[in-house]
Amino acid sequence: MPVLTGKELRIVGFLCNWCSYGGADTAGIGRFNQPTDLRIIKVPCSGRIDPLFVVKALMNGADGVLVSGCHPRDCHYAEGNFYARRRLEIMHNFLPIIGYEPERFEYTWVSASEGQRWQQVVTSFTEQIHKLGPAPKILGPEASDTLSLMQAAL
Amino acid sequence: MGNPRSESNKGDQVKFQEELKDNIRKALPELDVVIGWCGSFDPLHATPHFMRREEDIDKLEISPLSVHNLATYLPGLRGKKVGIVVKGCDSRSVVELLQENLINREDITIFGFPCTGVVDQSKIKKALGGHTGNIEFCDMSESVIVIKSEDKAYTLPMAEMLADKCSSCRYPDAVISDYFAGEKIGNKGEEDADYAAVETFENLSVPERFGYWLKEFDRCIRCYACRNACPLCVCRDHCAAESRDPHWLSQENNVRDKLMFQVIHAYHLAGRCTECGECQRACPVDIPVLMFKQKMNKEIRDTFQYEAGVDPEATPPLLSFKMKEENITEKVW
Amino acid sequence: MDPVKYLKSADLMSWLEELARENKVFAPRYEGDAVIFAPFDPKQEISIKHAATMPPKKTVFPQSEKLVDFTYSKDPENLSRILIEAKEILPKGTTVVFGSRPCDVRGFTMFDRVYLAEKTTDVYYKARRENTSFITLACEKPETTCFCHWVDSSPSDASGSDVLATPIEDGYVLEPFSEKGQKLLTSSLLENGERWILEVKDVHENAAGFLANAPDLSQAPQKLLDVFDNMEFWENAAAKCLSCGACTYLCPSCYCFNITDETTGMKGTRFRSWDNCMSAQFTMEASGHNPRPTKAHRLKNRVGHKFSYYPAIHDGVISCCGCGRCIKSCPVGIDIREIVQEAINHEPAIGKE
Amino acid sequence: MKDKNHYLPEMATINEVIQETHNIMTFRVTFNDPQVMENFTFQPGQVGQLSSFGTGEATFVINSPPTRKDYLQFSVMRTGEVTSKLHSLSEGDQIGVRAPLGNFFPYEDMKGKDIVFIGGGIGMAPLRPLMLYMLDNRKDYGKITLLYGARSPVDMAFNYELQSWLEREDLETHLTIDAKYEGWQHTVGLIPNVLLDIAPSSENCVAVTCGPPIMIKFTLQALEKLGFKDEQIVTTLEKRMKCGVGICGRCNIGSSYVCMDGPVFTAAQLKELPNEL
Repeated sequence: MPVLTGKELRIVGFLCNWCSYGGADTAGIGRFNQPTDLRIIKVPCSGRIDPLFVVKALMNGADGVLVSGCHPRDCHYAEGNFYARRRLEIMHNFLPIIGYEPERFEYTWVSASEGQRWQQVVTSFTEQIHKLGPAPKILGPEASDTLSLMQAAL
Repeated sequence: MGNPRSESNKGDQVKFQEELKDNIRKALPELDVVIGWCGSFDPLHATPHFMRREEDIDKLEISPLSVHNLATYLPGLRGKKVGIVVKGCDSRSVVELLQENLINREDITIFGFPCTGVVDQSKIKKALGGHTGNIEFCDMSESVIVIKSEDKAYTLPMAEMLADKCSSCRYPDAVISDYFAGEKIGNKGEEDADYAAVETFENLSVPERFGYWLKEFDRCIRCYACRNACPLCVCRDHCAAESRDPHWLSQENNVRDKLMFQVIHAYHLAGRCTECGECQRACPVDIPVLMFKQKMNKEIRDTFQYEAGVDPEATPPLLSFKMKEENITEKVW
Repeated sequence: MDPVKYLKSADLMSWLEELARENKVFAPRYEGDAVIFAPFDPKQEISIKHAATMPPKKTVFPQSEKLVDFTYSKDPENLSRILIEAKEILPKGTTVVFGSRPCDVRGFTMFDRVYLAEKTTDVYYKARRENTSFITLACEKPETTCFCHWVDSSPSDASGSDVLATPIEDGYVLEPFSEKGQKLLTSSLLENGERWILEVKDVHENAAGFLANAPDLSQAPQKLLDVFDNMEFWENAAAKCLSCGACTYLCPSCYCFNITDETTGMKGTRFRSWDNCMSAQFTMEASGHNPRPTKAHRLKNRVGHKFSYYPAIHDGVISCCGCGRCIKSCPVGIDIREIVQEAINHEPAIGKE
Repeated sequence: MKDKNHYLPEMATINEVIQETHNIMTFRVTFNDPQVMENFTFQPGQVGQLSSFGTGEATFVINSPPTRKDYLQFSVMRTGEVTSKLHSLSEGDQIGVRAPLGNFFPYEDMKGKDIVFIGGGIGMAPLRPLMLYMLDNRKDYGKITLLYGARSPVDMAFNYELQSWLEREDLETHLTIDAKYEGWQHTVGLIPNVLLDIAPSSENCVAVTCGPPIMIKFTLQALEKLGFKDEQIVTTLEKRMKCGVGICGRCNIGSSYVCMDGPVFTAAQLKELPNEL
């Protein structure tokens, strides 16, 4: 049941197995209302996220990407999220040069017990993406496939 | 902007070149090869020059045409005793390779010289009306390039023909060297790198930026000259671009994968790229691929106050962390 | 053949517009600082003063093309069984290329011997080749890197082309060289050009006059085989090579390709795409064995293929059109002319093979 | 007449899968179109490209004898992307086949001669169709000897027919493994050494061999010692291939294309080619 009115957008979520996936589960068990735009991919650790996943997702049609891991100092593998934080922060700030709003990608920390926080994160991120609208899409193999439509839209 | 250059004249250039040749002559007997530059197919081009015998040294030429970053060859020559002539910027690639243990310091002999900048062939081409196919003559001094092409003579101001990286250069002298020929110009690493072009581009609207790259990458032929010319693309024959598993990119000729590859390249260089500009120079269809790397460096500088290719002992920022990051402000939900 | 035609420079764009009504027309234009063959757009200027950065190879041999589309589906009779349908995707439509250079199009004549071979005709190539016409511009002045005269060609060679256009004052003289070419020369914008024939000859001779004497390459096939096992020779030749694909992808006569499958969900496509013999993956076998493990081996194959192996099985024709793009666009200035000449002049050391 | 599309595979169904060894599987396939199946002919030694759509194609020898009309057999060793995918297939699955490609063993020229087959590991697969063809036309050939070696008994393919080969009186079969193995009742030793022990006469004889490069190298030396001339030695090569019709440009050795002029070469022909295996 979409909390937000209007058309669903595509948001990809990469969640670590130990904290955030549990957090999302907790939110589900607690029957907290959440928007349904998010598609979750479980990964072992936020340190497993190659920041290029974010770009790949956007280029293949996602409108937003959310990464969530254990809180700093709580990483199951001790320091995976510390490395992740540096990498993801850099990618977040890099996005504008390609032509994506940096707000299309956020990373955060949600523990397995924080069902409420998870609901808060998903709802707020989904709202943020809806505010931005659909991400720029690549519509065909040649640039003209996309550019002609972009020009028409402008 | 602009690098206050020593007012040396052409005579000095000849002098340090002779000194450099002497240095190489001294070292060559202990080395398998020394890499420098020599003349190429026309007077406006140079080419990498592999010196194995004493007589090869005579052909060595240092000039604003010595554009190639020869550090690219070093990892492939690992195990051999190699001498390398470096511009200031090239030496930073050597530092990176040392930092990453991709070359052994004791196998490498570094020959430095005071670099006053190298040309950007595209700028010369533009100044000559889009054609440099019939260069008959070319001579250079500190201040001008004199070119004769199709019976017409051109006198071009050197400052305008220099590569962008040279007009804002902060490391004209090799940051690491075993021999240094000529007078050092003086490095100014403490000065801020110049990212004005990146900032200007970032002020464009989202569709403008996105559309710009689609248009530019449309003509990419996926020859990967950008990658192969890059001294820090060290995966060589095992690049993600051609891997089927993981399958990052398809072999279809589509602009998405071309753009994606450039993001991969830039990200794999995060905290490693020294902005030598070889990627862009090597591109046979003149795609401005350097900007992604400059942007990455700008973010690395702003977030971690780090610059690659200066200290062989430094730890690159993405291989380390702090419990509390001073310059990362996490989103509050 | 039909009479020679003349087109006023001022009418060029209108003529191309006319041609674009029934064909897809490609003409060279600036994209960034490079000159690329792009679909003709009357609103954009074309750039034909000099040879383009890239030859129009892609018009007949696209950078990637679909060979087969396939779909997976469940067998309705037996749901545990997956059915696969594979469908060939043949190219359609006619194309006219304007502003190609003699060397660019002559490259296709080297494709033809391979792709149109009697028993192994390549249907995709054939469809495109037959439906693509080339209006080639004779060169007025060769560049430093040009060496078409080394390889039995000239700045006004029409082989492979359908129309040869020679620039003369205020216009172009258009000579048809094929039936396809004749059909292109029916526009009312064109006038009879017979009276310019002498001028045309002058332009051609003048251009040829710029080219110095060509070395004799008749020994190249054997000499290259003679140095085959001399790895020192090849390691020196390839020392500065970066193993990138600029030379092969910009070469009008390089025709090697890769075939790969790309899938999304239940659908996929088998693509053919340009491949690059300078890359280690080109001959890498699944076992890990690579018959051409170093860049020296690979450069040897590239030069050998063009100047020795191809001529050996194709009536002595050298598979290089002398356009010089591999020299001009090589990021490190490798000069194939030097390598071939060094091989020809190489004297085997005594007592050594 | 419409030209044949050489790149369009013919759809086929896997009828039988045989797990030969831990990394070799044999597939028996039939074309879906009965007309195609009926008209299909090939010669021993010719190859085919198997397609797993979505993964790609790889080249394998058709190792059923041409005298078998009801199926085509391919033995696949798992090494790369395509072979791994093929190994995941089972009976009833669909694959694409482009065949026959390449040249074949000169079995006509071999008539009236003694034949020695020397196969190492998966290298037995290309020899199998020729040997079975000769056994089917037994009177045309002289003495037939088979030397088949593998690393160990568990690496030996075609286990199910080895016994019948051993029992045949018109075929002299030698099996060997590289190192001692409990329960192994046949020869132990490297193929080239065993070959020297068997010492087949080179008189009016042709040796046909296939196997890994290192085995081939020493086997050729052993054959030379036994008096075999280059013209009497036939082998079949493997290269990375894509098109299979001499166009795509990667399987060449000088001006010969393994996919068209090969895969079968005599040692004499190989010596004429540039040294680039």
